[in-house]
Amino acid sequence: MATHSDTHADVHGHAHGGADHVPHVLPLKIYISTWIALMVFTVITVAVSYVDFGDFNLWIAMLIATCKASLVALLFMHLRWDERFNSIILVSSLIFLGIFIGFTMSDTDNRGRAEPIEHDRPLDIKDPFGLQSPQQ
Amino acid sequence: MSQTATVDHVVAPDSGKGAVDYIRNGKGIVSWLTTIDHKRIGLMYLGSVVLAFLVGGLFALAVRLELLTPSRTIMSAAGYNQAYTLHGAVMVFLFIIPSIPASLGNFLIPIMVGAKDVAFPKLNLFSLYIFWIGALITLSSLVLGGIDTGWTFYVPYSSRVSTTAVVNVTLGAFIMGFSSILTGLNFIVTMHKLRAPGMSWYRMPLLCWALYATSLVQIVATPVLGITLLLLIFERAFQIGIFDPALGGDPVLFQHFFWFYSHPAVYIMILPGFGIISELIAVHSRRKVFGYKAIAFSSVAIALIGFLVWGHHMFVSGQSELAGTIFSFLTFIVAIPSGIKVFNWTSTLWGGSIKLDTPMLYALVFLILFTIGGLTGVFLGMLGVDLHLHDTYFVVAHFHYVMVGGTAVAFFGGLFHWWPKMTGKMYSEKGGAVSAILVFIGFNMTFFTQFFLGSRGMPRRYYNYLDQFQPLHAFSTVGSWVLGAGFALGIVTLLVSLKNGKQAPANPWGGLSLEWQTASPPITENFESTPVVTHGAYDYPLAQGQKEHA
Amino acid sequence: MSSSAEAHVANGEKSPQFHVAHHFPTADIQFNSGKMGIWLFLVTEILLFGGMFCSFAIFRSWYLGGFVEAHHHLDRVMGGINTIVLICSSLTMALAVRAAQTTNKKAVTVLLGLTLAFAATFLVIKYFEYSHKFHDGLLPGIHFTATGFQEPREAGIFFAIYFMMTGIHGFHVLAGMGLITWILIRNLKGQFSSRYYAPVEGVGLYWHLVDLIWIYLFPLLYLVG
Amino acid sequence: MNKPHINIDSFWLPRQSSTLAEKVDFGYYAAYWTGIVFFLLITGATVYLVLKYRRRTEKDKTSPIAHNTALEVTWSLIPLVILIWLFFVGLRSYVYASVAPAESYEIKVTGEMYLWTFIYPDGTAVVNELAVPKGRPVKLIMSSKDVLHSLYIPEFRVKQDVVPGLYTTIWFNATNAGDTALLCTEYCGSGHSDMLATVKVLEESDFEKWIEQQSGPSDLPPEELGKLLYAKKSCATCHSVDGSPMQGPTFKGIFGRNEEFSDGSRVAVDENYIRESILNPQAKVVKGFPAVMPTFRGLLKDREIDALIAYLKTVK
Repeated sequence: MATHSDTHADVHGHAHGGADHVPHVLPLKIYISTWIALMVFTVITVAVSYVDFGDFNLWIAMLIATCKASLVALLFMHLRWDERFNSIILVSSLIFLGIFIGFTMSDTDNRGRAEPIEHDRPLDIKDPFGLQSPQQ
Repeated sequence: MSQTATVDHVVAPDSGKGAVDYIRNGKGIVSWLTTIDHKRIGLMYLGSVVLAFLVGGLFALAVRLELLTPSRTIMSAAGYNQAYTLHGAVMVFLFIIPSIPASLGNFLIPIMVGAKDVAFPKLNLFSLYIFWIGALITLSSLVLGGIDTGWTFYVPYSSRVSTTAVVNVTLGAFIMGFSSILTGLNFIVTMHKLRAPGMSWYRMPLLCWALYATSLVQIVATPVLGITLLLLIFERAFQIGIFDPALGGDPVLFQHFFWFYSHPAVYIMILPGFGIISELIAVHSRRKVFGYKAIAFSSVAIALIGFLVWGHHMFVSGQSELAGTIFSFLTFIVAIPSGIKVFNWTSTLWGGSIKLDTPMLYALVFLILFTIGGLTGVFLGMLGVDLHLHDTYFVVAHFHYVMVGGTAVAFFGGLFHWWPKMTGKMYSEKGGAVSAILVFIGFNMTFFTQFFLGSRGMPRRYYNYLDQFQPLHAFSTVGSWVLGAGFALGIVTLLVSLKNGKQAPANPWGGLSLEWQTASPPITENFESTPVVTHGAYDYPLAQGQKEHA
Repeated sequence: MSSSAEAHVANGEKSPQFHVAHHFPTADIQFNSGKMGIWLFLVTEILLFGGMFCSFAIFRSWYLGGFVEAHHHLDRVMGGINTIVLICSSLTMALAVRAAQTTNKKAVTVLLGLTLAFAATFLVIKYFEYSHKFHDGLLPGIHFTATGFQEPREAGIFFAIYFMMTGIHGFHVLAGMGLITWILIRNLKGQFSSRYYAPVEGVGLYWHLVDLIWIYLFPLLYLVG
Repeated sequence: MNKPHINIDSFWLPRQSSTLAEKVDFGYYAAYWTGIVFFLLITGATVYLVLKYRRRTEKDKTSPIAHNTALEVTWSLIPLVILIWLFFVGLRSYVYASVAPAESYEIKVTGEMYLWTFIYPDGTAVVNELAVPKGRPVKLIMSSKDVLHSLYIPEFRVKQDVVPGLYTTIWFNATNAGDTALLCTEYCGSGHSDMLATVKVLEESDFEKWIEQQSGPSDLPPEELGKLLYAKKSCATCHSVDGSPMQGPTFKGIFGRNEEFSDGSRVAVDENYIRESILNPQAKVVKGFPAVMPTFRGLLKDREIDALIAYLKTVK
């Protein structure tokens, strides 16, 4: 962080008049091949969904989706050539998302470890212990 | 860091002679409502949050008055539930969260880093308008049936049972969330991109670090509040079932969603307070901050670890034992960086030249109250002990020690510290000092009592309480009047200064950071020309030797 | 030290369409600031949707049977077509940014127009899917009236999440269309060039994110359930 | 309504009336003394330094010492060790509180706005009164019928939310005979703070007797039994007999009264209406009152309903 910011401060300090923004233009080829790759992945993910891998279905689909997402982010969104900080921003948002889902599931998937009944869910919240149903 | 070694002093541009200050630059209400000057926007935020503080404070006094006797004192149970809910919602969403970042932060950050404005000035004004709109929608509930869910909006009470204007308040909070996000975004980009030449990260005042960390939290956590409130609104309007147990949903899941935001939000509230205290202690002791990097990084660490501990609000919610254990452990870890800060502040006093100006008095009040708030948090982080203390007055006392004794006191301390800069007026030191002392006494009377109540088993949000608790409740209520008087006196002191105050010098406290190197009040673009920074914000002994800044 | 002020004045006079705002020292810093701002905004979008991904993960783990049963009632052909439509719109958007970078005003107009058309196609298809679901009573929570389900309560939750996720996503598509229209108009006024195209780039980033989210929504909801 | 009482016998905490209490209190005092030491250290140092280093002249030289790694590491590590120790102290009592002994006596509990129902293994249902045997582990299996509640017995140091759509449990082993308070600690509406119950810790033999008596002594005349049930089944939480309106309409002069309902219809209160209101309270809600009364289907025997009707006829 220190190195990065210091160079930045320097650049900032010695900026010369007119320091213009020069765009970083990518060759057309990159866009087209990215697009083709995305289409191919879409076909693959649909095709794969007809095969049953059991518990792995979800993970395979997510893996393909992540490949597609990386292509979009790196190439269409230019992250590959951008300031590194922008990539850090994106990656950290995914980390926080992972924390959110992971920690929440550490609760929801582990209820009832100490007292098994805490894992169950009453069907009718108005009558959780089935007292009133026989009379109705 | 090589730069910290090359010490010089700030190339101070002359204090804005010739240019007109930001307050007089543009007349009439329209010039204020259309301004993109961060200082004017900060000032408008300041007015708004102080107003919200008064509204929330009146609700607090009403709640305390009701609790003078075990059953009805001045209002019905329904009225009481609305009063404390509105107290909470107004204080949290309209006061504490925007208080320091949006008012003082907006005013100070660009000046402190030597910029002319925040990175996105129009966005800044836009977020003020969003805040006003959200606040109005929230407050519209006052005439449209109130709200009685508690500020936590727990389902299924909020989604199914309550007949009050839940949607207004949640929609208002949802909208204000955007304001909070945009402010945070603006600050981060400002600090990354608009620091003046020579202003390296480690030369920034610690308030900037604190607000940087705060902004991170605002950006990451607030959207989750957004989706939570949106789902709640849909749940209430259409019964979609995600949180509704009758339809197979899970009310505990709502709590995860809510606290994923609202626990980090606690750090949105307290981190800026930390930043202010770092400034006040350093400047009023004219002492190089002890452990600059430790304080700076602990802010960031708190912000990050703060995302890992939300489940400690849910130890008895029906959450799994495993989750409870993980969350409890991480809660203890997050205590460390807060502790580091307190030790560093205390050490900064060592070898300083301490003057007990009003801001410094507030800083000392903060130090004591926050220490109590932090240490009592340890009780609540302990799994077994929380079984007894959860949802009792112990919790109420603990978070008031942090939120009021911490944030609100820091806010007032900061207000007194930068008031001369913001308005160009000096206030009565006597008024300020008396208000700090009254706040200290009143606060402890009100809230220390509540540790007794909570330990002894008094649950929170109780209208009718067990008769045995009355003496303590009555004492607490009396304390609330002293506390109210303290804050009121503080506000009056400041307002009176607008009329009678002496003209403030550019640098009344002998501060070294950039805001003290420009005029009081500053000109519209803050500095006559872009400042070049050659030393850190607190390099006191060396600057003292050169003596230009007094 | 005063160079920034000169830059400001100089640039301000050079071209009325190319403005470095008063508080930015250079055009480059202004551009990168804007971009960083957009990326930070995208973080908030990711976490906004994150809440719904989280509830999807949890309810799927509880109600796997009901979720698998319910997801068979989504039309994966329509979903697949929509995926392709959005990928194409992402391409045209990316190319529009490139055209702006090379000061090709006409190409920008055409490509933005195409992007708009794809976006509209997406929403039309979505409309047909929605009306089908409404007709069959495949609706959230209490409104779930479809028959023949083994786990109607769980399917109700599935459709609650389905409608919330795709609904909010659809709203983002709609907002994106508004933004694209806005830059399209500015482009027609000739406001963009290789020196100043930040708004096109910003809207482009937003649009790619909308595509990114759909890239996850499609397999989660339509394919694995 | 008589409010229950919490016995306080130390300066800070209620009396220890369960085997869990002393474990929780150990943690409490561990945090307490740690807190006291650190508080004195910090405020002591602050006050001392403020007095010692107060400003004497405007030209005071101040210390340039900016950090001290050894010191900073020390004041990070020592608290860390103490905090981790405290974590384990808290964890120990939590684990003890989380798993009930296998031989526990099980009582089912439902919470609803605004009353507690305790259902004993033999089917006896008691409202707002929890009798438990002393010296025997008791496990409560809890669920809510409407919104979140939380069951809290301060003297036992137990607390657990009672959640609709979930089962939660707590257990305790009571050590002191006598009465103590059970409170709702999760906000549940305007009657939240009235959602109280009395815990009666009874010697084993008294407990057996208490269970037998729950249906009321069979030799009581119906009016007397009804009066008893009015108090025991917690009708009194919401319905007064002195004419003052509470959550529900008063019982004073109820029999034969012409009530207007929220849909505008009217009826004169008779046996059928009272029976319906007990079993299906939402069918006809008296105008001006919230539709919050829970059903007592399954919780009152026919004889008990007859007794209540007989009693209500006498309330004039």
